[in-house]
Formats: sequence, structure tokens, C-alpha cells
Amino acid sequence: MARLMQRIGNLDRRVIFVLIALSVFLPLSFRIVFPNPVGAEPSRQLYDYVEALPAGSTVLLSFDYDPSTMPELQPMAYAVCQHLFRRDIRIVAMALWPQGASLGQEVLSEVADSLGGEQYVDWCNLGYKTGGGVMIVRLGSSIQAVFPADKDNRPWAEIPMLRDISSLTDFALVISLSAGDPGVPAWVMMAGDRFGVPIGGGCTAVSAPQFYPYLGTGQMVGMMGGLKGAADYESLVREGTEGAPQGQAIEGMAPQSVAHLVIMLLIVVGNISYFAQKRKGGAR
Amino acid sequence: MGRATLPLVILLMACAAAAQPPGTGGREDAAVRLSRVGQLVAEDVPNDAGGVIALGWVLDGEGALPDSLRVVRRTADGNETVLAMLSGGSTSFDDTTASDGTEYSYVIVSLGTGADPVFSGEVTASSSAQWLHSGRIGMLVILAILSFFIFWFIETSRRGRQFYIREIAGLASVEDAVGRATEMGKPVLYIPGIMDMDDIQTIASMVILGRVALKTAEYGSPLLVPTCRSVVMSVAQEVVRESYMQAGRPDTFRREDIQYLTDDQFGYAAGVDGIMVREKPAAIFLLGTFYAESLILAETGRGIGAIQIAGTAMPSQIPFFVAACDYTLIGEELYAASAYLSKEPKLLGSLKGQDAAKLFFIVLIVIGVLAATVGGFWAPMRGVADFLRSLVAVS
Amino acid sequence: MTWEIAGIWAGALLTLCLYSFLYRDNPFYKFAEHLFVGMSAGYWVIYTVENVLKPNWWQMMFPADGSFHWVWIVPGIFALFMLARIVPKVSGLSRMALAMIVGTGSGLAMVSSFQTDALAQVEGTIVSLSAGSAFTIFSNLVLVVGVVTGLVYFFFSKAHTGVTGGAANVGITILMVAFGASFGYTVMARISLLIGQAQFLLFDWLPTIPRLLGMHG
Amino acid sequence: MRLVIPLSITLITGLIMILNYFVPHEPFRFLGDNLQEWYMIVASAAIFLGTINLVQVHVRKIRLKLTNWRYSPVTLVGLVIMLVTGLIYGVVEGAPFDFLFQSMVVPMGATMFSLLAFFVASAAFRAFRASNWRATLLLTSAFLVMLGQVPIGSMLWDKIPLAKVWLMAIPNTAGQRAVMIGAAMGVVATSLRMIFGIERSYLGGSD
Repeated sequence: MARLMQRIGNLDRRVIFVLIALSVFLPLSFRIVFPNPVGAEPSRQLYDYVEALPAGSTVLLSFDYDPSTMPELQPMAYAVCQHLFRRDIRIVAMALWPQGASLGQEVLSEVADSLGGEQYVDWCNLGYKTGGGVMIVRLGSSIQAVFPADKDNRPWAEIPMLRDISSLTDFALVISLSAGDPGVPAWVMMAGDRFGVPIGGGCTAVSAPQFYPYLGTGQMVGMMGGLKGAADYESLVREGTEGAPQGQAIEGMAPQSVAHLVIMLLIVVGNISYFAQKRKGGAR
Repeated sequence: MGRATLPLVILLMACAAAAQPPGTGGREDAAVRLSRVGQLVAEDVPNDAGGVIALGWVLDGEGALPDSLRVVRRTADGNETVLAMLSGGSTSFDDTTASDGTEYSYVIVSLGTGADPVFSGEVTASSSAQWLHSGRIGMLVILAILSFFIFWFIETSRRGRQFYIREIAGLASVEDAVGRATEMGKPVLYIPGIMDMDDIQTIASMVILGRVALKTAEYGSPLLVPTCRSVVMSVAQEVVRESYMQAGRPDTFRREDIQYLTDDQFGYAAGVDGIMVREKPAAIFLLGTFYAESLILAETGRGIGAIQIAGTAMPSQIPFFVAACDYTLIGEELYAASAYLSKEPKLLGSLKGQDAAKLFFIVLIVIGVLAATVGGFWAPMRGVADFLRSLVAVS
Repeated sequence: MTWEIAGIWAGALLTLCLYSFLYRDNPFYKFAEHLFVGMSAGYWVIYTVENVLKPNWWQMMFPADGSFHWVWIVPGIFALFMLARIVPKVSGLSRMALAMIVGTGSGLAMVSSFQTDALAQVEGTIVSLSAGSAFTIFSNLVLVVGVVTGLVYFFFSKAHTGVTGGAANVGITILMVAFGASFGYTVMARISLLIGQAQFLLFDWLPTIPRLLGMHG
Repeated sequence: MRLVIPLSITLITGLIMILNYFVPHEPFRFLGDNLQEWYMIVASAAIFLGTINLVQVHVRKIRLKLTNWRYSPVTLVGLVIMLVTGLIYGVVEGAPFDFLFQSMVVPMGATMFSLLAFFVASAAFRAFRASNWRATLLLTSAFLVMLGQVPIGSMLWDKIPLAKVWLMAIPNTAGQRAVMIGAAMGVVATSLRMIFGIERSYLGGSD
């Protein structure tokens, strides 16, 4: 028994590598999906807030990320857009990052086609503007001044859904999908604290901890953190309405769960073999 | 109306409008009434190099949204210039053409097709440059105090005062790591991080490289230094050559062992991994700024069984070095390495100054927390806590 | 065999070559590694010229309107000093350029890190231990004790014995809990990188094989 | 003493950057802003030094037939291809240079980055041994946070995700803050030593 423990103790790294490879490639190739119970997580707070919004209100969705953080933030965009269209809430999209505008356009047009949303009536994309927080302050007084026309240069006046929108306070909620700076902090400081607009958000797993304090103080009404947050929102949207397509985040959660389990098991096994050897009178 | 009289008419209307208190509407009975620019404020932009006056206003809601707003500036001697034509919804404008010290007065005119121009009230301001950034005075004071500590202790160390420095495990083992490499006839690998010579951790790493090179020169084991930046390569070559000269072994210095790989973060990681598995160094130093590639290097280094001494001030990467390396210099310990290895009086003195600075912050935090806690019951103490916070707050 | 498929195949094969390193060093890894170093070095030279040297220097010195701004010669001279390292005779000149880089970097680092890493963190740590629920008070206490004892751990000029020793011990303990937490937290981000590459191999590359065989089969 | 000029340049540039931060008034704003542009130009221009060194090292390897010299041409060819396509076709999207970058360099970078998934596991297996009570704390907090990240964690006990949030919000913040404040003191001291020429080894010695 001790020899087995000793061999496990210094297991060849390559066995661990094979285990990790399998735990990622297998669930992906067989498209396995795990149930994803959503506790009282910040992602649920955001879902409940959007669920409580009156139909016909308008939400500002800001795409503040770029292709390098798509794996975590693009599934959030799909989940949020599906939820907003199902609640027939109108979406005004914009971006604080240059590539965010085209990423947003991709998501909005795809989700709108599948759920019958009509551009310029149910959603529009104002595109990217530089300036970060400073630009948001100007949005507080007049959005038209900052975005005289939308991403495809269609003048503000010719977009029917924007007729009764003049400044940030006309939005029922602002959701920022943020990969870093400028992003959620700029929206919370400039739009939330200064103009009192409710702020929701989605961010990468790495930057989630620094936004938890905003949830505590109510400066944010909810937040999706990393792939887990995206998967939570996806499962909540699917619970709310049947027939919603299976999201990418949920598919990503299966290999994540298996890989995490494998690593945790390795730690446990490593310690068991360590203690077994120690009781045997120190490492031989 | 001739061209010449137009400004005159505007002037008259400006006086007429100015004479009237804003907001009382008035005799404009044109078809469409434009909303007037109210609460106009003009002030010098603070903490700048001068020459900029910031205008801010709000459109009173009575009239229609003007198509455009004309910003008019007048100097004391009466000549008038139109600074800009803004879109109807805008509520602020920066006049960056002001020259310091001259008094300007500003009027904003709401314009709309088929409607009379509506004039705002007139405000005056002049721009100026500030010599000291008002938001950063607290920081300047604290930085001056801490720098004084550091220089003071460097001075006392110059006058012969001996300073104690505690044991730092990672640095105590530099000697026997290089010794072990020499016994096994294997090279020593020094990885200075992936940032350039403007990064303070890379500068600290170059200083430590000089000390490590002294050891490898004495022991005679090869020293490999793959770099991710060209400037770091040339500094490393210079520093190592100097150490080999000081150790009296200029002949064993091999410039080709200090080579540039690529500026790419992961290209560099791939290249260094290749060097590790082929050269099989017995001792590996990872000192400087690292990002995600830290664990790629450290875990490969452990795979070949080398002694690894790592050090970085990147909080996100320290956990990976702690997990994969034998010794890890955490944050400030990286900057203390040069003083520890050289035992030079002025460097030990500056360490003593750093400790004094940390003590200063500990005292500041403790007093602040006590004040904030007691402040819950006794209001003036909350003032103390707020004062301390404002001291360290920087805008 | 469109360019697009060729690109996917090149990427997939090089991916497999680099993954072979997990087994052990082998000719495939050596090939991919050397190619990666060469191509990325070449990429960064072009990137630096196109995105830094041209817009921030050349076009500033010779703007489109044909005028000439002499002030931009100064960085040009320092750049030549830096490149003088190639010529052994005058390589001493490179010290001037080096001194400029180190001086600017040190000055910038001193003020920015002092503001963001020191003062902002101290300001954030001055919290009340009497407000909020018992749980918040406990959390704030752990936060303040953690920061203060953590700083004591970093004391160099005093031996970690007696009171400072005790405080430093508490400090390093909280540091270890912090490192454990942040290690555990980033596992998910690292796994999602592998998921991304797995999806590239499984869903972008593999499907091209039947299409290729279909064409030739 | 030949080092006087470089050391005075370091002193002047260092002071300019500090004064630029505290004094918005004219000479320092202009000098400081320009200096930040200039030093980036100088540091970027140095990239040619590295490329020349890379070529020299590999040409020497081929000439002397050192171990693995057969792979050196691969690096040189890769370098030349990217330089040539970059110069001829430019960096516009879809051009050969961008195609080579997107289809070869980017996937190789992503693959090296993804090696971390394997190395995180092997590092965790070996490092997280409860050898002493402090290592046990390190192991437990990592274990708890990992458990809190995946759905299974919340299924076991719904407090686990909250424990994860607390571990990340309080001890992790405290630890990171202590490291950052300490490191900032190190930065201030090191910068002062550099700017005032107390530390000059980076300039190398006599020539």
C-alpha cells in the first residue's frame, strides 16, 4: 500500500496533463451540459431587475470589450439581448471600446432576427465614441450631442425609437459588458453616482472581485462575473422561457466543472498520499 | 442690411437682451420661441497650464430645442469673435484659445430656423496657470516626508552606522544555488521578466543580475540570460560584463549567452521553455515583471528539477511562483534584494527608510480606523477620519 | 483548398506541435518554437514601425502639410545613440539613451505607483469598525488587520521576533490565504483558454477534413 | 568620469517627470508630455538591436554547427517572411502579413497561453500539500474558491459561493493591498536611488 501511495505522491505530470485534456475535450465533443443551479448570485439580481422592468421601456447596452475577452463576454451579450427582446424592452447599443461596436452589431442583429426585433424600432447601435468617463458625463446632458448619428450614419432624428430619448436619465437601466477600463467603473461613477441611472453589468472573471463592493453599496443592481455569470444568466433566461437556444456559456461550464473536479481530486489524492507516507516514518 | 451693420445689430440686440432679466420671455412674438441658455457659468480650468476657460450652461425648458448654439466671446476693448457653433443639445464648451490674464465675456446665442436668435446672460472670466496641482498637495507632502526618511537613513549609513537586515530565505540561497549548478556542471538561467528598462521591476532585476553574475564569475558556471526586450539585452550584457571584470574573470564572459528572443510574451515563453529543457540549468532565477507566462516558465523549470528563485511585485503572479518555485521574493523583497546581496551601507540605509515609510502608513491607517470607528458615536472623530482620507486622496 | 482552410490547417498543426511539449521536448516542438520566435520577432518589428515609430515620430516630424518640426530630431538623436551599441567604438553613446529611458521610467513609476498602489489602497483601508452588520464589522477587522500585519511582514530592518514577529506571522498567514484564493480563482480563466483552443481544433479544424477528403475522395 | 553625462540625464528626466505630475504650469507640462512620447520612441527604436542579435545568434549557431543548429534556419526564415510581407503588403487587414499573423502567430500564442490549464493542475497537485498549518490555509482557501466557481460547489452547500466571494473580497484584498503598499515603497526608494545616481550599475562600468 505504501509503495502505491509513494508512486501516487510523485505522479508523473503527464498523467495529470492527460486527465486535464480529457476533462476538456470529452464534454465538448459530446456537447454534455450540466445542470447549473443559480443561487442568490449577483447574476440573478440582474435578471430579476430586468424581469421587473416595464415592457416598452428602453435599456442602454454598452459593449466595452474586444475579441480577446469574447469567450466570457459574448455569451453574456447573447443572453441579455434574448432576455430584453423577450420582455419587449428596446435596446440602444453603444461602445466605449473601438471593436465593441461591431461585436454588438453581430449579437443584436443575430438575436433580433431570431426573435423578430426590428432595427431602429426595437434596437439600434450608436457605435463607438472615444472619451470613456468624460464622454459618459456628456451623455448625461444630451446623447444626441455625442451621437448625432448611429453606427451606420443614420441621423438621430430618423430613428423612431430615439424620439423620446434625450439623456441618460431616460433609460430604465444601463448594462455595461466590460473587459476593463473604460468600463463598469466609468459607468458607475459617471452615470450611476452622478445622474442616478441604475447600472447593471457583466465582466470578466478576473475583474469581478473589484466590482463586488459596488453591489454591496447598491451602486450596481446586478452583475454577471465571468463565464459562470454568463451561464447563470443563460440558464435563468432558459428557465423563464422555453425554446431559448442552449447558450455557449452553459456548454463551456461542463468542461470547467469536470476540470475543476479533477484538479480538486488531485489535491485530495496528493494529500492522502503525503499523509500516508508521513505516517510511514517520513519520506524514504 | 449692409454687411457692416450686421454686427451692430447683434450688439444692440445683445444689450437689449442683456438688459432684460433672462427667463421673463419678452417681446419676441416670432412664430417659434427658442429655449434660452440659462445659468451660464464660465471659469478658469483648475490645475492646468492655463489658456483654457470652461463654459457650462443649461437650456431652460420653455422654448423649443435650438438647432444650434453660437458661442460669442468679447474682450474688454469690444472686439467680438464667434468661437464655435455647437449642436442644439450641448451644454458645455471649452475655450482653449484664451490667453492668460485677459478678461473675456461670453454670450451663448440660441439659433433656430424661422426663429429669432435668443441671447443668454453675459458672464466674464479669465484663464490662469497654476503652479501647484491643488488635488495632489497631500500626496506631495507625504512623498516629501518619505523621501526625507530614505535620504536621511542613506546619509546616516554613509557616516558609518551599521543597519540590520532580516534574513530573506530566497536571497540567502542564491550562493548555494549557483554553487550547486557549478558542482553539477550545469548553467545558471536568469530570466529578467518581459518588460522594458522603463519598468522599475526590470531595473531592480538588472541590479540583482549584477550580483548573481559576480557569483557565477567566481564559481565559473555559465550564465544564460534570454531577454524579451532589446534594451534589456544590452543592459544585461553591460551589467554581466562589468561583474565578470570586477570578479577578475573577463576572459570567461560569453556575450552570446545573453541573447534577445522576441518581444512577444508567449513567443518568449516558448523560447525560454526550449532553453530550459535543452540546456537543463540547475538554478533558475525569475526576477522582474511577469504576467500570465510566469507559471509556464516556473512549472517547466520545476519539471527539469532546477532550484528556482522567483521574485516579482505583480500581485496576480505571486501565487503561481509560490506554488511552483522553491523560494519566492514577494513584492518589496524584490527591491530589497540588491541591498541584501551587496550589504552596501547606502542601500541598507534606503531599506531602513522604506521601513520608516511603511511604519508611517501603518500609523496613518490605525489612527484613521480608530477615528472612523469612534466616529460612529462621536461626530468630530469622523471628521478626523475624513481628514486623513482626504490627505491621501488624490484627484 | 482555399486560403482560409490553409490558414486553419497551419494554425492547427502548429497548435499540436506546441502541445507535444507536454509529452517532452521533440523535433515538432523545436520546429514550432523556433518558427514562433522568428515570426513573432518579425511581427513586432513591423508593428513597432507601423504603430509607434511612424505615427508618433515620423509623421510628427514631417506632418502631411509638408512642414518640418525640428523638435522631433531630439528623440531621433537619442534613438541613434541607442542603436550606436552595434558599433563597438561608439557604443558608449547608448548610455545616454539608456539614462533617458531609466530616468523617465523611474520618475513616472514613482508618482503613479505611489498614487495608485500606496495612497489609494491606504485610503480604502481606513474603514469604520462600528458601522454595519456584525459580519461587515468582522470583515473590515480582518481587512485592516490583514493590511497592517502584512506591512509588518515586509519590515526588513527589524528581526521578526517578539511583537513584530507575531504580527509578521499573522501577516504572512493572511497573505497565504490571499494567494490561495487568487490561485483558485484564476483556475477558471486558465481552463477557459484550453476550452477556446479545444473548440478551435474540434469545431473549426476537424470539420475541414471531410470537406478536403470529399474533394479528393 | 565618463558617467557624469548619463547620470545627469537620468536626474533631469526623472525630475521632469515628477515635476510634470505636481506642477501643471507651462514648462513642465510641455517637457513632461513630450518626454513621455520621446522615451517611447527611443525604446521602440531599440527593437532593431534585438532583431540583429537574434540573427547573429542563429547565424553563429549554423556556422559553428552547435546543437540543434538545424532549427535555426526556421527562425531566420520566419523572421524574414514576416519582415518582407510586412514591408511589401503593409499591415492592412486581409493582406498576407495579417493573414500569416492571424493564422500562425495568434494560434501559437493562444496555445502557449492555454498550456497554463495543464500547468495549473500539475502545480496544484504538487504544491498544495498540508505540510504545515500555513500551507494548509493556502490549500483550503484555494480549494474553497475553486469549489465556489463551479455549480457542484453550490449544490453541495449553498454557502460555498458566498465563502468564495468573501475570500476574494476580504483576505485577498487585504493581502494584495499589503503587497501593493510595500511594493510602492520599494518603487519610491528604487526610483530615488536611480534618479539621484546612488544606484548606477545598470550603466555598466568603464568601457
